[in-house]
Amino acid sequence: MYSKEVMDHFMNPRNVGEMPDADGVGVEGNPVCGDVMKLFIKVKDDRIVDAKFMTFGCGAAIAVSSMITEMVKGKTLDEALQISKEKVAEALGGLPPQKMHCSNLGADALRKAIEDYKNRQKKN
Amino acid sequence: MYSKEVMDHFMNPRNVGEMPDADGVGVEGNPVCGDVMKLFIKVKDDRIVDAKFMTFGCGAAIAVSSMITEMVKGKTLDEALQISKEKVAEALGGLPPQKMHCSNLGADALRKAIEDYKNRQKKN
Amino acid sequence: MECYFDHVATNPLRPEVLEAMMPYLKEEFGNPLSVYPLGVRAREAVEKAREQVASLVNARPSEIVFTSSGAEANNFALRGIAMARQYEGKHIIVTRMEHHSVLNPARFLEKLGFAVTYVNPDRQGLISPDDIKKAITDETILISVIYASPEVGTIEPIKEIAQIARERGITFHTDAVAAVGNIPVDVEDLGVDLLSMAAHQFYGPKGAGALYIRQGTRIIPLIFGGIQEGGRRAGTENVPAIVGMGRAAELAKEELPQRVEHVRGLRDKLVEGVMNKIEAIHYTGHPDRRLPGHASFCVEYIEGEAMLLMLASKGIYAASGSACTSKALKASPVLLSMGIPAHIAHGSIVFSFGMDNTMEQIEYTLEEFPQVVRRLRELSPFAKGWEGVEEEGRCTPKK
Amino acid sequence: MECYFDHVATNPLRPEVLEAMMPYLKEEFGNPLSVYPLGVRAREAVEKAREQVASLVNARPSEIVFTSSGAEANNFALRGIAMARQYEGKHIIVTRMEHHSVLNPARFLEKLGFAVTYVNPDRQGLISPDDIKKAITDETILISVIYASPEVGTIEPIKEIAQIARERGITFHTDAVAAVGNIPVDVEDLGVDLLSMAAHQFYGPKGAGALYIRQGTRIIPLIFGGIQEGGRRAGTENVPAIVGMGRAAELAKEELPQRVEHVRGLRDKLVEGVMNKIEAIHYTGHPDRRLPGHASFCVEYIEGEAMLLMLASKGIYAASGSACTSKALKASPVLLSMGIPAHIAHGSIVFSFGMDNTMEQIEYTLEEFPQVVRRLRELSPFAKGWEGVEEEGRCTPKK
Ligand SMILES: Cc1ncc(COP(=O)(O)O)c(C=O)c1O
Ligand SMILES: Cc1ncc(COP(=O)(O)O)c(C=O)c1O
Repeated sequence: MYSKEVMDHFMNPRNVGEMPDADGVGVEGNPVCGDVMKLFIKVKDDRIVDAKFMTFGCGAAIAVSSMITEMVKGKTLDEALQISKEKVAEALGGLPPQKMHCSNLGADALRKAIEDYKNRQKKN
Repeated sequence: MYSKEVMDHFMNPRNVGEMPDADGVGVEGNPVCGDVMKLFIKVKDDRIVDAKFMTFGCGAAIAVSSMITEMVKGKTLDEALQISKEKVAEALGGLPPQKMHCSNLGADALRKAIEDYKNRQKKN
Repeated sequence: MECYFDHVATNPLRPEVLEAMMPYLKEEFGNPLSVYPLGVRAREAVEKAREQVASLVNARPSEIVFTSSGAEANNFALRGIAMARQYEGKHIIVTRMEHHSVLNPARFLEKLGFAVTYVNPDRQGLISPDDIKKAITDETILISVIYASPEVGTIEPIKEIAQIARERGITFHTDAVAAVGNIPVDVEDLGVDLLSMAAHQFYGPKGAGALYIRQGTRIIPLIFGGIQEGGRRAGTENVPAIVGMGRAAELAKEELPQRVEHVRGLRDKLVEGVMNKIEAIHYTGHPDRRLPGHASFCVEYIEGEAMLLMLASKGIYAASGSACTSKALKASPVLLSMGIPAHIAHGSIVFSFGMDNTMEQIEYTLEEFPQVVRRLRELSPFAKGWEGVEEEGRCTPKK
Repeated sequence: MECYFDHVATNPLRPEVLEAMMPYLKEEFGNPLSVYPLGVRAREAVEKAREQVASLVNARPSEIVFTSSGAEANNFALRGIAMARQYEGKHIIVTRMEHHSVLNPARFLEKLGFAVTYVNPDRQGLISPDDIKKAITDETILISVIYASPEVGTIEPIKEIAQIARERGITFHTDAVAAVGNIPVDVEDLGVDLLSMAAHQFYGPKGAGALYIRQGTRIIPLIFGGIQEGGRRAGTENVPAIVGMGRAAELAKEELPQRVEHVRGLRDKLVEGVMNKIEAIHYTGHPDRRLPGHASFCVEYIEGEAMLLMLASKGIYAASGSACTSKALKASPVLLSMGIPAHIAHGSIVFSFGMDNTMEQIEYTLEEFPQVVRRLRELSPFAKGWEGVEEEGRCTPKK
């Protein structure tokens, strides 16, 4: 069902954990629906230098979270905003059709985290 | 499906043939329905001394015809009239339910042959 | 000598097919819905089989829904389309050549308020596209025509009728159970919307059939429940049987030309011999437009079941459409609808050939069959003719 | 270590069962309708299997109709009784514990104009006979209640409910697919009118199910056609699968007490260990009135499919009613109807045991499962509690 990449990111997820000093946090999903992704980013000079996640969800949701934290690291915010659900799925060697929404969740959490970062910047 | 006795009487039918000098002939059935039995009897002193048949029909119809010609031989007319469809079926070691009508056909042809004999007697 | 000449009834499993099934009867017993590898492998096996079956009839895999039999596929097609299109109209056209598993759902739909037209064949079992056209009304939503008759072998003009249906926006189904795997069948070339098949008709297992459903055709399920078969047919998949159907389809596709040639040779030899050696016999169905391995006759003055039994005692296994071989005790409605009188229809006998048959078996049969006919005619009160038979006689119910 | 703990999904074939099937997959390939010996032997094999299946549930052989699956049996029961009794009334009662293959035919019948009442279970999955009684109207023609739940194991008070139905002249059906072969089931003692079963639930083959239909119960077929199964279910019989179901039924009858004892021992050990070793976990279903080989839990803060995958990587194969394991992406309606909040229902996991399982497998699982839970909780944003979760939150459709 799942590709090798999905299983690898699920079994050995990268960048797990809270990030107390995050510059931006995005939460997407709803536990009533079965998936919640919490994405933390650290930003320096408009570039994401670190990312972490905590996820409640299925294997695909966890793999997507892990993959997207890897993908964003080192990217500028603008580059990161280009990451679509298709790109995440592609990086994972594909997802079963009914699991595509999981990669959307990942992309949305990332967008929220960047937004959060930008909002915080404005306030300062 | 069929008992050994049925198959024996079907494969080696007894008393097959026309009987030009029959004392009574009974025909039962209709070729449109798939069975016709023609039963010939020879009668002496109110006793059936010989019987023959010609049958158009299935294996059961042929076996029933053969069996009933065997059963009547040596019987008085009154005894022969006691032969019911159940007795024919029983003598054949049983018949599948949907084939029971075949033994009815046999009993009816016999009754008609006896009636024919009696009618001829009356006329003489 | 043993001669199995009843390939329209069912076929032996090909050893290659059983071999493909065996893992799924043993260690690969997973449920295709399960997420762990045992289930995933079962799912993959089912999807591979779907591709193989699709390929046999030139369909897309997503257009194949597995069923448990040809009869289920036919019921699914008729009831499913009737339910899906009932608000557009309530008229259905079928033919009198159909199998019970088309006719009886049609009768059931009549009880639900649908009108059904039953189109008659000609004397050779052919349905005329013109007669179909004439039967169409503004209410017609579905036409179902059998592809090839298991009783008389006739192959119907499906492509022409599908064309007529398509022009009028009517869904077209064909029961191709007796055809698929035995002659080339191509859903794209035919232009049909639905097509039924059964694995046991082409050396696949019993318990596996399929309905081809052209993409975009709306249909209501016959078996509701889980999400198997894309929500169109519920129930835990019969994985071994489905895998077997796939392998059997693959073999059929590879071997089709040889199969056709082999059984046609046997059939032609039998027909020639039988027609020469036996008097008062009719070759039923169409002489050319027919299944290549199919020879059907009506033998006058004797009855079919008796022939079957006596042939069986010689090791020759055939079929008949006589009343006595049907539990309903009625002569084959197909033969009657072709205009064959009932008393002659009772002498029906059908030989159908397969890959396991040989020319020696045909020669043996050409020795034995005429003797069987002779022996039964010796018992028959009609051996000299049908004297006193009114063709229109009616049968009183027999109890 | 490999541990197959998903016996509610499907079961391996017993070697004895496969052995009984083999002749019918090879030389005994006849069609049971054929009159020659090959066909007669197939017919006899089917009738023997019918006796074996009847005996397992204390029915008469003539009361058993073979189907292709449990789902088909359920559809046949619901649609067949609804069609047969529609002129007496158009109200049907089912429960929210039912399998999709009962619920979805019920929904279809709603579209045809029937009214359906869905009775809720209590927190332990039990249906109250009183609630059924209250749902009855003068229009009620059919009540269908699942015998035992594959999701939470709860065994329903079928006998009491059947009694209520009988007193009111209402036909009563039970879906006993998860029960037959796993616990004693006796149609006479229960007093049910119809009962569904599936062979693959008791080490028989996929592709064989049966519907028990009490003598005298009028029902309309689901699959119309020929005279197979006494005219109640058409289609060439899946002889090997039916023979396998018969043999599996025979074995089940012989071994039932040992089977129950074996799986109950395993189950009790697992439940005790799991409840001791894992925090924030709920044992779902009824603690006592449940299938002996069935243990179901909701593990808080993590999701079922993720558990399944991680367990599968350890060779442990289980099931879940979480949204992510269903293609519909909805949490199990059964768990929700029992009053379990959706976010907790997503942590559903079900272990179901069979004869192939051992105490060593349980011990292994008691090592591995708590670690899986721990690892997933390390990833979970809720590991410290469900902060901010509104129980009544609604899921927006996910595309
Ligand atoms: C209670 C219940 N009913 C019905 C079914 C459907 O049976 P099948 O999968 O044989 O169609 C199942 C499936 O396991 C079941 O557990
Ligand atoms: C033309 C035709 N349709 C339908 C069927 C029914 O198929 P099955 O026996 O697989 O249910 C048959 C049976 O052989 C058939 O010949």
